[in-house]
Amino acid sequence: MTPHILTRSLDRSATVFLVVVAGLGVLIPLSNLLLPSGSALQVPTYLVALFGKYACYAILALSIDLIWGYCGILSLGHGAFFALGGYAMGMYLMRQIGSRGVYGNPILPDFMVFLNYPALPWYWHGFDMFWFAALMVVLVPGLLAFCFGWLAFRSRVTGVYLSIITQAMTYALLLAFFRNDFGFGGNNGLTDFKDILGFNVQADGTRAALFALSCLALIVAFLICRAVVTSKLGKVLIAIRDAESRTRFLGYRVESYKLFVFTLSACMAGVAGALYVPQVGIINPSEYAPGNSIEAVIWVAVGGRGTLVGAALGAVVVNYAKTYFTSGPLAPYWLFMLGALFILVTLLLPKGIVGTFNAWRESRKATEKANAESAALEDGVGEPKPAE
Amino acid sequence: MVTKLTHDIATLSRRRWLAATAGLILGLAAFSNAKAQETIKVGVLHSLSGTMAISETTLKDTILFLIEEQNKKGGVLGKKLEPVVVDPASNWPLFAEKARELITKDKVSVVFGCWTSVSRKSVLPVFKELNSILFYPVQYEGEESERNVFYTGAAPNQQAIPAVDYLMKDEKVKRWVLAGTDYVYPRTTNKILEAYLKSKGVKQEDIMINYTPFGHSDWQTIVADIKKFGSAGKKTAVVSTINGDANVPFYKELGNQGIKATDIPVVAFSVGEEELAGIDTKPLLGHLAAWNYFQSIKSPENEKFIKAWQAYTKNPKRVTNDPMEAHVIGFEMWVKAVEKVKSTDPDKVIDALPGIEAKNLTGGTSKMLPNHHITKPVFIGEIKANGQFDVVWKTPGLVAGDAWSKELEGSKDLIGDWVGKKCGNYNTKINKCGGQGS
Amino acid sequence: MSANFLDRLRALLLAISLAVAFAAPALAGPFEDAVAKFANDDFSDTDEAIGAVATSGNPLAFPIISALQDGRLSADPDTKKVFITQADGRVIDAATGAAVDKLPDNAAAVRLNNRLRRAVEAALGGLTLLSPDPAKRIAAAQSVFKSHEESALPVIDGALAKETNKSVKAAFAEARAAILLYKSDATEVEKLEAVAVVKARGDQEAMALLTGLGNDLPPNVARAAASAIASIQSNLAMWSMVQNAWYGLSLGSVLLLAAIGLAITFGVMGVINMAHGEMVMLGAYTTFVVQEVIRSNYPGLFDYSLLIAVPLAFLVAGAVGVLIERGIIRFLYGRPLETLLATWGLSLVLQQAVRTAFGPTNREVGNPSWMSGAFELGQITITYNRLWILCFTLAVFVILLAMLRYTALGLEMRAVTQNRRMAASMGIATSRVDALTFGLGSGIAGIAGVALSQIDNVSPNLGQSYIIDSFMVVVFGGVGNLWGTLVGAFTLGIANKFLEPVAGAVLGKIAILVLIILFIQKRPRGLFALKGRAVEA
Amino acid sequence: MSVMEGRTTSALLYLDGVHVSFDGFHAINNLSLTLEPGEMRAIIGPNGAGKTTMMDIITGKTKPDEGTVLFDGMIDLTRLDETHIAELGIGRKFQKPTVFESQTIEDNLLLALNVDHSVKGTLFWRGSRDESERIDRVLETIRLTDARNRLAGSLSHGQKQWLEIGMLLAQDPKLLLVDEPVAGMTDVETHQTAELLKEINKEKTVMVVEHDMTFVRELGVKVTCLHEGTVLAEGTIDQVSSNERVIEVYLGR
Repeated sequence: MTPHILTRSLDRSATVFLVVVAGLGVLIPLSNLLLPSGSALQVPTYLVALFGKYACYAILALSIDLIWGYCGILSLGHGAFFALGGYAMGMYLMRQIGSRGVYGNPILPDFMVFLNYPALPWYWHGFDMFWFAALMVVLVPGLLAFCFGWLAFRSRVTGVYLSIITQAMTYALLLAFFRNDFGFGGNNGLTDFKDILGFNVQADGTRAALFALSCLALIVAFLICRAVVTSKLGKVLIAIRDAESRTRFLGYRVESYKLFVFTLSACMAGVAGALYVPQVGIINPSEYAPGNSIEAVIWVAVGGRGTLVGAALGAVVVNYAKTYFTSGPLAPYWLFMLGALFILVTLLLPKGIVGTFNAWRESRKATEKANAESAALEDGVGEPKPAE
Repeated sequence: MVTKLTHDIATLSRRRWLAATAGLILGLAAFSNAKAQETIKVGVLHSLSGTMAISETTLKDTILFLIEEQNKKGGVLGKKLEPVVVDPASNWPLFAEKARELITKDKVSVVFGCWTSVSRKSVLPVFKELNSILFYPVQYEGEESERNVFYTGAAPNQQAIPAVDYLMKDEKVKRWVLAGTDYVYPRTTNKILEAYLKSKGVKQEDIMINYTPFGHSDWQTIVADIKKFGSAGKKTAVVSTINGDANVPFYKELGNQGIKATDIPVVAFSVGEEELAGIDTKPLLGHLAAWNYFQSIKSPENEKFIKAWQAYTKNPKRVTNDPMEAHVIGFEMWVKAVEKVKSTDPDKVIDALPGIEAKNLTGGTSKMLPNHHITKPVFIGEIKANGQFDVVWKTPGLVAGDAWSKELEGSKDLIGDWVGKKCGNYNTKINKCGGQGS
Repeated sequence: MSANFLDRLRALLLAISLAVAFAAPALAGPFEDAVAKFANDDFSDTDEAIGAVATSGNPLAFPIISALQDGRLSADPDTKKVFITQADGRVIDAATGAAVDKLPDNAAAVRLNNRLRRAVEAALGGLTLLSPDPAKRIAAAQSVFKSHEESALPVIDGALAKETNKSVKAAFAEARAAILLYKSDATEVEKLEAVAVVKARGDQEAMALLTGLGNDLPPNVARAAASAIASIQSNLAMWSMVQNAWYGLSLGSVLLLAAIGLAITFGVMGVINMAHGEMVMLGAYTTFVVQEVIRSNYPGLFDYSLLIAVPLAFLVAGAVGVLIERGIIRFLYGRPLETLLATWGLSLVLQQAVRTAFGPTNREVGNPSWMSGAFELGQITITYNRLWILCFTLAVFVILLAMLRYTALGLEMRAVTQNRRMAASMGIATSRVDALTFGLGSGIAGIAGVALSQIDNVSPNLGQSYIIDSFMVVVFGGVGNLWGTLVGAFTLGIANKFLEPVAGAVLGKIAILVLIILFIQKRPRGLFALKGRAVEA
Repeated sequence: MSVMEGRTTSALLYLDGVHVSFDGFHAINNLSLTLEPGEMRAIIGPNGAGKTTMMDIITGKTKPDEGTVLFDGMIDLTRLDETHIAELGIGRKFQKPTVFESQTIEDNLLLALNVDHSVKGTLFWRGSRDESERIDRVLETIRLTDARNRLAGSLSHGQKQWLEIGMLLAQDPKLLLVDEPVAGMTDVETHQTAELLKEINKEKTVMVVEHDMTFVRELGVKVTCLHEGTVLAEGTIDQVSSNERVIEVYLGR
């Protein structure tokens, strides 16, 4: 990627976002590891794991925002790519257990032993090597997205139809992964991980490192998204979002653009899933549940569709609310709150938190400018209006 | 006049509202003050929303009820017990997150929770890492014995195998349909049963295995297949490990297609009083369930418990079931262990628990074993028209729970022993810990 | 079949034939001893008692055993006395038949288990071969057919000679053939005739009977039996196709019912209502409430509970639908994806609300008697509840179609679908039409809930399990076309049911989903898509 | 690309015997029409005459049931999709002005420029002097230079029409299809638009669909009147407007 793409992509809010994420990515692990436990400033390990989870969700939200916010593709099956990435990582982690499983079988994971697998299924080979697993984390979701997108975009399945068939896709995967014959551990999924790259996944140091890595991945994902949306390709994406058929008549091959950005987004979701799994310690088919994917879209809507910072922020805010409200006396009511949040945000805050804030700021700027202009000169082009 | 009245009402309601708010704030303050007092915290990790709420909500209420009863008796070690309830919302990673929160943030001494195997698997690394205690109250597939987990539900040998024995001996069943939901518990149980049946001389062609997805609702084809399989001239029975929600449409279809218990009896391992409360049981008369507890069992302990429970829930029709009893036993064992070592320190309690005995509700005394499973009686009940079970058979004594199934190739040499051998997967053949070895 | 049971049956039939032949008077002593065994509350003793009573030839045998089956036989464990509560409420002593004032306080109903229930049925079957009720005679003949017990032959022969009822006669003939087939000293001609009779019966049980024959048959008979098996097999294979088709229709009707409301809200208004499933759930809970009220206040009306629930469910779900449209959806027209998200939030709220109000567990909704049970059509079993649901679905479909075609609201709805702006300028109050259309779609979902309560769980999760399937049906059939939804639902239902025996339930469902995804690529707007410029706008 | 064997016609656009029906409704019925290079043609006709559908056919949005549609004498347009046809050099302005409302006017034009339209090309695109000069020229032509940084959504209806024409210019096609360019414009704007189109016609072939008779008269070009998907009359505006059948269609019934 050429430098001008990077420089172009950094405006003020992007820079602030990057600095904050980088700061947290450094400070939280340091505070967790260096400060004595119990001190007021020390971040307890369970919070590190929690924040790491949020960071992964934020990457997922970015990937959804990239296609929905900028290209108008509402995927209600992005959880599938997230989960596929997670499974690829989970398979690596399972292979790392080696003979420390409860049955002590050096090759077969525990669930295969008690379901009497005679040998490792062919698709489990190679996952004992990290580089291979890491490649699969990106490749498998990317390939699925490419095939799915190639079929769907070429035949111009758009709007709600696309949303519904993405639901069908993730639902079909959900059913498939639930099957124990499929060789991915069925409903229990993959769990009881021990090591990642030789480090104990439960050690504080590993957790801190994974958190820092998640922040780094978030930064990289953010930069990639910014680079894409601020390039001319980003303008084409927005053009497709706003007037797909116009874009076609201008001579753009809309399906190629959609396919590119959809695949890119799926790869990002896969990476998010891969980082998520060692931090939460389990990957199981419920990650494919259609509801999960819809929920991820809500994060983006809450934060602000079409603003990358908003998407990441939305993921963190909604998930923090979920963490907060599922404990304590409000626990029985949290679904009411979650549901109400979805309704209120779509009704009252259609641009999300960041989008609304931006609009407010711009309208203020525009008013100031208009005042200044009308004082100076009436140029007849027409009165400046606030954006939309 | 009217305006004055509305004004009054408005002021009144505003005042009320203010008072209520103030009360709430005070209440919260009192609540947090109470926290400052020395209590022993007990974590409750059961889903209150989502798909598993249907089963788990009752267990949350059970623990709250047990804590209240215990506190009436003066608590434990002179301290009151304080429940900390969280909602993992039927979401497995959230189970792990909430478990972590309960142990590190709320500093609970023990957690009662989980229903599905996957939720247990999800929290297991957390309990190991943070060294805390989980009481798991549901019948499960076995093949596990962990230091930090105490399994108060049935292992396969405490439910599945006695049930099959009963059908073989008493009903002379020769042909078997093993129908289950496609997840680990039915898979493992059916694997164990298949091996067991074959060891009893049942041929492969007399065993039909069928798996369906969660929440399967269209049972026409499968019930017809069962009917067909059952009309081959040999006495046939269905062993059902069908999970929760799928049972209602399954039994409805059975009833409507006219399969009576006298023709093809169905013995279920996941259908209890709670599930039957949602079904019209008249067509199901005589179908069976195997559990370690039935509400209809007559014993002074049980009658007392049911009475107190119905009073606590203010619902004279509220039913009780097997996982509830498991919590009752587990809770009492934990209390006794804590009182024995006069501490809630997890290591001490874990070491003290094996050997602890507690009265179960069916008139016997269950004992915690070194493999962290307990001894339980096994009952076979027939469904009655009133949604209860009529016990038609029971084991002569208590059955000790096997962590590792003797019927499976991978685990037949393993035992769990946290007292002598200090591990959960001791291999009796090579005399060391670590599974099958290599 | 247990040997012990067969022994008993043999003894029983012998006793009956003796009774028929000599009309022997009842003996007192052993009968009373046998009756007293009922009081021991021990399954083996009860078993013996049943055998002894049934073979006693005592006139009280039939009342005792039928009372046992109905739970009207009670025993006093202390005095070992056994009592029959008669249908009119009077109590008699089972051993003597003498009237008793009332049951002793500690008398408890004699318990049964499945084994005993079978023994009771067999005993009653033997006692009813000569029953005046033809239905009971047929049932008795059926149990002889299954047991093919030689000792029953004289009774059957006698009964067959006297029998005038055609279907009972056929049943006796089949029972006789079954006995002859297994009778070692039957002639070859008899056996060949028997094979022909059993072959004509042609069902699963006939096949079980033939496959169960041993190897020591005369070669001619063995050949005939083999060919009979083959013919029954191919016959059954044909029927199993019919059965699959029926199951497919039945599943299709459920899908159609769940999707048809969606076809209106989604097809006519373009609103993606993710809370559609919850409307179905509300309908099911309405049924539950109606049944509860009827149970506690007007138990006689129970069989009509569904008829009462249908309009109520329509009103409840429809009213909620109108509220949703007025409160949320009307602010989101033209933003289908946002509507999707908001209604999904709404579905969470509704689910949790129902969970809070009714509890998280399943609630019991009973089947009225006219929806219970099944009947045989050829070699397939058709259950009444599925049949009624299919009829009901088609009725709803026809009514809806007629409504759209012939009523003013229908006309306005179609106008709004085809050209909203034009309709508005023609003076149609589009917002009123929107609210009513949405209410109609939701109301129909509510009606679907009434029907689904008969075959599925009534729980807060009820709706969720249908939402994806419903969307698949609508999208597959083509948006905005009710016929498309009809064809889509039945196609998916039948395809699913033909895949299920081959691939299993899970893989079958996955295959269907994948096929739909591929199908949408081929025809992005479904089977019956509207063509033309208007839909592009 | 589907290229015929040799050139069969000198016409830039050649339609012959084209049929399209939607659910039994014959939108285009045996339509035949040719457009010579450099020509400007006005298409008139009542509502539902098939004008927009004809444009849909030429630009590949709708596939005809039968008939020949040739571009440049040898390219069969019925086999190509919109993107391909646009790349061949056929530009289209929609009936309802369609611009990218949430992007600036400058970006709208930038997107329309006929430069590398591949994914890779746009991802690594860097502006060039040539491109910005071309945008400046177009802005000049459509008189929106001062508004270049405003969002297209904030333009008035007439301005959007112009922007869309500007986008056509930036696209630099051989054939422009212009659907109702003066709908909703003031008289002055209509006049200016006519002038603009005449200017454009100096270099390019243009097909204009319009209802506004004054505007068509002002263009002063050959007119084709469509009715029920087929050509009713063709000739100068005076010839066509005096044609009895045309009068009948417009005024009668």
